[in-house]
Amino acid sequence: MGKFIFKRLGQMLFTLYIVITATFFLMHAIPGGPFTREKPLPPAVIAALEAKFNMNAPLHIQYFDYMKGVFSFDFGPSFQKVGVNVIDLVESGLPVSARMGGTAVLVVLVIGIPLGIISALKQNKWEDYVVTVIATLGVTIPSFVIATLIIYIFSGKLGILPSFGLTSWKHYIGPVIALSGFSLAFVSKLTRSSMLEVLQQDYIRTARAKGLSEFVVIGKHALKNALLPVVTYVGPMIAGILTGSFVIEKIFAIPGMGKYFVESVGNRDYTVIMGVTIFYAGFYIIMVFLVDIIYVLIDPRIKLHD
Amino acid sequence: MEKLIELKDVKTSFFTHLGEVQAVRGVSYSLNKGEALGIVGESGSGKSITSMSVMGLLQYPGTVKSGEIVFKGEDLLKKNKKEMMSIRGNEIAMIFQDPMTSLNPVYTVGDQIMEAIRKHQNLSKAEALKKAIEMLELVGIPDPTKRINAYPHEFSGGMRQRVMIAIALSCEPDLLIADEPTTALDVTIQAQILDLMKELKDKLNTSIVLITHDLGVVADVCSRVLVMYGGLIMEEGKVEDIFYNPKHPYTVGLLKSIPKIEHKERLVPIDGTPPDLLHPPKGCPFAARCEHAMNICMEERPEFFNCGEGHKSMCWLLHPDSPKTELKGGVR
Amino acid sequence: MENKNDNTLIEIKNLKKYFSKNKGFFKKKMQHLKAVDDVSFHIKKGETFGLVGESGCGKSTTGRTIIRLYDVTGGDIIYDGKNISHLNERELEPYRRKIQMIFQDPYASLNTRMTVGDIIGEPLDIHNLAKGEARQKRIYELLDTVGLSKEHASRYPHEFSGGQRQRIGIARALAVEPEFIICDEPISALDVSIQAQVVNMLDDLQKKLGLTYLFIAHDLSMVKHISDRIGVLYLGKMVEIAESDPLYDKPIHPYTRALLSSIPIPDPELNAKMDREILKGDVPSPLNPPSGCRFRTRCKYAEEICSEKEPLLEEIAPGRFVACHFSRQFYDGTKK
Amino acid sequence: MDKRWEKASEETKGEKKIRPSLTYWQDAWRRLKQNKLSMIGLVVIILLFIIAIFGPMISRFSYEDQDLRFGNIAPRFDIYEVDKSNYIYVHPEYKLFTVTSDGELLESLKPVKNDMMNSQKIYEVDGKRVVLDYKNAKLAMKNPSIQKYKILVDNKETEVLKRVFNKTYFFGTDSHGRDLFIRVLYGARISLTVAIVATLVNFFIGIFYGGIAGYLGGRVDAVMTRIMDIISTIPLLLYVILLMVIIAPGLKTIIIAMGITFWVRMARIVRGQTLSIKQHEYVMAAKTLGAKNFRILSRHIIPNAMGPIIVSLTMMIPNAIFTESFLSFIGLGVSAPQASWGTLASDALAGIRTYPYQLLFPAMAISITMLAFNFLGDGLRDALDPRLRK
Amino acid sequence: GEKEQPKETDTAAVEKQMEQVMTFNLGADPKSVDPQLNSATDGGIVVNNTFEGLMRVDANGKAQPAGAESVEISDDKMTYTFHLRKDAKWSDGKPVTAADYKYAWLRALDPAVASEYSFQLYYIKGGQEFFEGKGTKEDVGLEAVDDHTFKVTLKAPTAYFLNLITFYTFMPVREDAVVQKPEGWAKDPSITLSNGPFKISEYHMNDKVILVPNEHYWNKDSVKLDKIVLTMIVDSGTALTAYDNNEIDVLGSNQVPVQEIPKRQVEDPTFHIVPFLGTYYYIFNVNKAPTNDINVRKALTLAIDREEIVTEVTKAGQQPATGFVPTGLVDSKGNDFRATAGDYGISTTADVEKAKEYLAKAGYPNGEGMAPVELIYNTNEGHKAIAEAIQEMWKKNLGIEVNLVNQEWAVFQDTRHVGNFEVARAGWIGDYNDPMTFLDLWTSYSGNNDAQWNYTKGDFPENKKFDALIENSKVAQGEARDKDLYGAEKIMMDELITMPIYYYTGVIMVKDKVKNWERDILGTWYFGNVEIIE
Ligand SMILES: Nc1ncnc2c1ncn2[C@@H]1O[C@H](COP(=O)(O)OP(=O)(O)OP(=O)(O)O)[C@@H](O)[C@H]1O
Ligand SMILES: Nc1ncnc2c1ncn2[C@@H]1O[C@H](COP(=O)(O)OP(=O)(O)OP(=O)(O)O)[C@@H](O)[C@H]1O
Ligand SMILES: [Mg+2]
Ligand SMILES: [Mg+2]
Repeated sequence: MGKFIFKRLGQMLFTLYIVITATFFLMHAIPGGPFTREKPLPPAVIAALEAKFNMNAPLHIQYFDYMKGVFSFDFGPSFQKVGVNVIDLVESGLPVSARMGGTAVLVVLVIGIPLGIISALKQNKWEDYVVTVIATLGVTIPSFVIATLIIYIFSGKLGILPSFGLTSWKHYIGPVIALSGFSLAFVSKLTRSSMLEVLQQDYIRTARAKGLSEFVVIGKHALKNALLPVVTYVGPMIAGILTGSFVIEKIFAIPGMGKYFVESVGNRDYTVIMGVTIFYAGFYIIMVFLVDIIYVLIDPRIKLHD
Repeated sequence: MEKLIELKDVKTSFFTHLGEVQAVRGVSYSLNKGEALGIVGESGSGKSITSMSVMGLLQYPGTVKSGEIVFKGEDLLKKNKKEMMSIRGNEIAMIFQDPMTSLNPVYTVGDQIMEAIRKHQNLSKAEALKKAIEMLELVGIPDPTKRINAYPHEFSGGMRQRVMIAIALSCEPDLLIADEPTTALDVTIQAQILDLMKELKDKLNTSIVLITHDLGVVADVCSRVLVMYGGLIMEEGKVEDIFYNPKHPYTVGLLKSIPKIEHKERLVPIDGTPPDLLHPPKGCPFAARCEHAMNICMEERPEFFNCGEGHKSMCWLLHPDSPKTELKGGVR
Repeated sequence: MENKNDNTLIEIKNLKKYFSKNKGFFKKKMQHLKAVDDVSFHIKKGETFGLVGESGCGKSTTGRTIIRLYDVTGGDIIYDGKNISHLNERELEPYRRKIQMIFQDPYASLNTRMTVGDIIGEPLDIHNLAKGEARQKRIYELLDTVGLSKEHASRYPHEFSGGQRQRIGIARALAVEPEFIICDEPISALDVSIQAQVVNMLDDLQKKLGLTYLFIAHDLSMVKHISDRIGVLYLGKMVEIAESDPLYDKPIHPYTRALLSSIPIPDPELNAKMDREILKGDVPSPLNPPSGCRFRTRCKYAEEICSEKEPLLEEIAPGRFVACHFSRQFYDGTKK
Repeated sequence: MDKRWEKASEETKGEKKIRPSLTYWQDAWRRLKQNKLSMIGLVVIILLFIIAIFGPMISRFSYEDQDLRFGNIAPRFDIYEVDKSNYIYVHPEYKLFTVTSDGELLESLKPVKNDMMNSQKIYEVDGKRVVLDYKNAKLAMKNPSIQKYKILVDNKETEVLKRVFNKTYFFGTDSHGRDLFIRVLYGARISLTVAIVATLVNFFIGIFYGGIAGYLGGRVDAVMTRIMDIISTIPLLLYVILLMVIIAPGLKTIIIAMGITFWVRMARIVRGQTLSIKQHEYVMAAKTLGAKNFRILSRHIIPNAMGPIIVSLTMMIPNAIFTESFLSFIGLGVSAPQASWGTLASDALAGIRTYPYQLLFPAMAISITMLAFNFLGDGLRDALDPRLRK
Repeated sequence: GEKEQPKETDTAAVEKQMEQVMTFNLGADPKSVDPQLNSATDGGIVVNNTFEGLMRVDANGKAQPAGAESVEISDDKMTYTFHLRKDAKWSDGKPVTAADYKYAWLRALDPAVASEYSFQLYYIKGGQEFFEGKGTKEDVGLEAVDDHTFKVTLKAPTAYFLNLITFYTFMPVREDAVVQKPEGWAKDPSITLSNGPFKISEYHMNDKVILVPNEHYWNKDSVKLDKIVLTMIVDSGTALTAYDNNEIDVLGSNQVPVQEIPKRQVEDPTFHIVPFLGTYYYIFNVNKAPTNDINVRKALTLAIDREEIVTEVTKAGQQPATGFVPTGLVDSKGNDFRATAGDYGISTTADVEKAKEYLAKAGYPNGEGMAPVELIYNTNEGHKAIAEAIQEMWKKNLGIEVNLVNQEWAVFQDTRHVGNFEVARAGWIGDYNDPMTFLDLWTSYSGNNDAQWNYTKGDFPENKKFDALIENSKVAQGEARDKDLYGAEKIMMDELITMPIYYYTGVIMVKDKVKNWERDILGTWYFGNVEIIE
């Protein structure tokens, strides 16, 4: 295992390196640059800006300089937000996104998995159909619509929820619902399907024969076996949700870091594109790694290395 | 002697799309406390399904169509899920036939044994662990302190089977249903296990239903034997009756098929194939393979004929009207 | 070592299969479970080699290693003159048809999402043996051979009893008409009459097609019945190899003796009178086997030398190999 | 002697005929047919396809026909009676339309006078003076019990006559006065195409990529999963923009964009399942039979991973539909005025307060499709599992 | 401020009522609130209230002395001498000096600082040279004569110079604050120093900015507010809900969903449509078929119904545009520029007959033989709506097929800039109150001349004339200058390099309790006089 982890760490760093490099050149390959403005800047201004941000060097030099920075955890200043470093953006946005996202992840797991279990146990009964309908709504109504509707109905019409920001527990309700809808649906359906599979197995019969309560049979014997696809899905999902969602943060006016993923590309804010990509990729890769580790913990038969 | 369990004309079917598979077509037997009953019979004759019906663990689309299963004076079929839960494991334990798939692959064997122990014996974790190790040792697993942390797939077939046995025994049930518990065991370990079961029977007055194909095992452990065929009981009697004085052509055929260790001649199987329980024959299920079959055997299911104390057989040959036929058979 | 002659089909030389167990999650310390430890034997064409031994002693592992489901830790598997112990999946292809296995655990080895017809038909498809009508016919034929009815072809494994499942496994192995079948307790779940049927069938096939079997079983009377030669395995080591009659008549290795004396006899009275030699003592673990002779911890004849030196498999009489320091004495009858 | 006691002849022992045996797939189809809900789902899906293909042909409007003055008209509205032959409808934007008494729209009226001072718009309908008096609108803002406006016909206040369905535009119109009904029908073409493409991409790339990675394991797995990591962490927007620059926008481009990324989640799930399933004995058994990797994957592993696969397939459909609208929005997809359900829904969002029906119809179309797919998916999962319970 | 009135005896409730707090939605988080580095309206609103330049635009759009008490203009209109207000102080109490102005203006011209609006200071002698590295700092025509006298020498007489310097780029900053954190000082409440009516007390990125009165502001007595909360809600639906929920008092600009506008206009008394100096138009690529044909351009221009677009599509009370320079600007005589310049024969509704005529003249009678026209716009709901409407109008009125292509913003900019299009959407918001801010887009050397109307690169003699007029207008005065500007617009409108569609408006919502707010037509707000009256 130790050797495996060591090897994986190496792979992860290499993956990250590829992602950084690919993103760097892709980003420069697309039209527009950080100084593209609705009112184009005079060439002299652009030249001055390029000089200021060290963008007048040949691309490969910029690339090496950037890589040097990355190694010393210096991701440079934002082109767009004057005087703000990429690190600052992450530092200020991440905790907010993570708090909101963490709650959403919890909701996904704490509600999604039991819903899936219930609908598996009550297969083709009304409970199952209710869950299917909920899940269908969860995936068919995209988060931006849910978010807008929540604000319109609960803040606007009923006035029971605040409409923007993230300062009290009430503020969390809307964003968390909107953020968790899709994943919750996905998780509950995944749980249902693999639960159905597992419930047929002989070892469930054995567990019942031992006289274990239904709760233990389901919660211990069936669930662990059924969890594999859920874990697969949830790992990357966590990376996605915790780093914030552009749409949700925009609609609920939450100062998280999700917005940078879209905004930075729109603004061609090179350093921020790179920064958030590295951050997200790192997080994602770690989650994927954890998923593999959890595979082994869940199912001892799985071997990831020869 | 106290009756522990009595099955009265239990019929179990699987309602598949092809039709009704009548796996058990009317089985009755009773068992006293501290008694060991052997069930032998044709593969696919409904031995396991009968036991599963007792446990209330039939899988969809199987249901007990009719009959009664009276356990300690109460009909198990009338009990709800919760009541059955408290009986299973606690009062009736079962060793399943398929040890690989019957163990949860994602928990260690120790965990699965301890779970049963803790459920039924109210022990602390440490005590349960000790007990579990003891149990493993008892069933002859080498190095139990280490192997307790192994997962089922790391065990050999026989070892898994012994884990299943350990789980069932650790419940200290009143009734133990053992479905081919020693098929994957070598004779030395088998002997050890059989001793263990006998001990249980003698010391704790546990009743045992032992399903097996190994007639030697039956001879060793049981006092009474049922012979099943085609979802029905063909013959029932004390071991001696069945082994020495079989009254049913199927039993005779069965005993004939046993290989003799002394000499190596061609084995004598029963010709033909067993009936398809999807369309079970009207008459005697064995008739199609029976060398003595008569027309009535095809038409009408025979009744039980008594042929000695506690020895009965379901064969028209025993009918007073039937032509006298000498059944040559028995292990001697 | 064992001598062999030219019609040897398969030769196992010093076969080793260790399972490495991780201790702890991160620690690198590996522990080896020596499931099969230096086992050698050969099987001649058209012969049945019985393999018996205590549960967990490595019989299935030997079988599975021979068919290359496991990577070989050490030693050679020479099949028809070719060492197949390190071939890769592609190179193994031709052998996949020649060597077949009947799995010990019938249910687990059947894909629950295939009908029995498809399960049995799969090898036919893989090796392009039959198509369409012919395939169907062959499937029915195979079902019939193992005592199942045609109706069963469209059912699924979970709808069968234990014995029926085992028969499905047998039918599947037979489908490709292999040369060599590793039978891992192929008949344990069958009732005696069907056992007899199956064994007769195996016999017939052998006679007709010259099949070779490695027959692993616990039912010693059945093993004796079917096998030409028998190997006795104990804790990953071969302790005795002999032709079947001599072995049963005069077992030499103390373990073999214990084994044979434990056979339950299907006769209640005889059985009650039987004087069984139940092995005493701790069952040793393959994780750290005892030094010297592995059986010594449970052997009533054990002496000092047994713990010091590992006995080698020696030919004490033609075709008779025993791994015991006192084998000759036992053979001579100087030691009882 | 009684014949009954005579020995039976061999014929009477004879066997019965056998039914032809079903293969797994035939059997699955049989089981699926038994599941009512999934058959309903299937029928709905087929209907949707038929509607998508033929629906737009029979409508009197085309998806692009616009009449700006007829924008934002609801599918159901109140009408007022001017006289026995003239009826009017008051648009929420304080505009008047003449309608027939059963809800057919006739004309958009131009006020003869727009008297801002008195908060009145004065119209002439068939010689009658119709006044839209919205003095109270500002009060109604604070106090919803007050009526926002009054209709005066020849200075007499008139009450709402009745509520009718829009006979001209069944689903109402969008902001450009286009028939929403036909746009939803037309949108089905694009959205369903995308849904099918997504499913196929997931099915063929996702399942096999994941299956191969998981099954072969070791180094192959490491490389293949790292590629997935890379694909899913490089910002989507970047390569979408690059795509936009190098190829012309359109449905084809969307398909390419989805082909690049859309299968990764499926591949991961299949890989995870494969890692577990490949350890099962029946896979080993297949190996000893000489089954090649492809066969083991397609016959043994994938059927046993079908549960999560079907869930992912169905759940990814709406995702695909909205991805299409997002890609169209940023310029990669079909161009306006062509519409898909996704773009219809996102376009409607801005007007959600006043014209919720504009969101309702496309959203319902997606939801119905999804429910149908979901029920079909659940049924399929059950049908593919021979151990099905009830 | 009112805070100073001590009435300790009263309860907190009363105090709360007295508290003058205004919540204003800014929209996105400003890129910068540093006068020289800012280049956007949202940042401008913050700067405009935290800093004060020499002049400030009053409610009528006229530049009035603010930081300066008076200004002397030399006869050649080349030298401006500003006399600074003696009581003007920074938020730390130190006086605002001419040196601070000089430092700030030079900072804007310093290439190392790379201010995006540096070109606004090219009017100053030596400014452009310094910025482009051809001159030195010392040669720039700025002089701090003494602490309170600031002398500026221009390159050429610039009629709108006083208007120009109301712009935030010209506001003073303090060197000792800037050097501590050259880029981020302005957003850091512990460092920032300002001289306007308010100062930043808290700055939460992407969340909110809190302004409190600058107690050293010279005119602090007129400042009534105790606190301004500037929120950063981007989504218009959310902003509107928050406004309806009384979580926000002012929606700064265009934060009401379009579909809501007609209703609000009638029903909501706090809804306002205000002027906004900008034009929405389509650019024709004059260098590419078919729009290189003036007749095609004319046909397209005449075939659209601008009235219908503003009433049925944009809905926010915009005015149909018939010229390029929007309404709201005056010439030297105070005449409305737009009204005076006329409509160049473009009617606000479609003139289908004439349009068809022109199209026929171009060789495409009834649109026959004309390949589909490609119309590009950048990704945005509003642009899409307009494009769809125009697409239909061209189709219906002229029989021309139009392909709509939307592009991601930066890609779009690029495409338009290199001229890889036929018709492209565009909009221009004025930077200062003079027609020049619109007209100088179309010179041959302008970076904005996306129509590719360039005599140096093609056969566009009119463009050369246009250049000359613009150049001349930079030195001319009074009526002569007016003539140049009118002439310039006429050339470009006759050439129809663009197709004006409408003039922008601002949609704002201000709660009744907020009194005395000021907003200029450039979209900048001033809160110095705002008072909350419940
Ligand atoms: N789920 C099912 N659906 C349909 N038929 C079934 C099902 N389970 C079992 N059967 C049928 O029921 C009959 C009885 O099966 P059972 O398992 O009781 O046999 P058994 O006597 O235990 O045989 P064995 O000795 O081989 O284990 C068999 O013919 C089998 O085919
Ligand atoms: N995958 C595995 N991982 C670790 N240990 C294993 C594994 N498979 C088998 N073993 C161990 O190897 C030893 C030999 O197992 P094997 O299955 O060969 O025994 P066997 O002789 O077939 O026994 P049985 O008769 O009970 O089937 C056992 O101790 C078992 O626990
Ligand atoms: Mg059974
Ligand atoms: Mg084994």
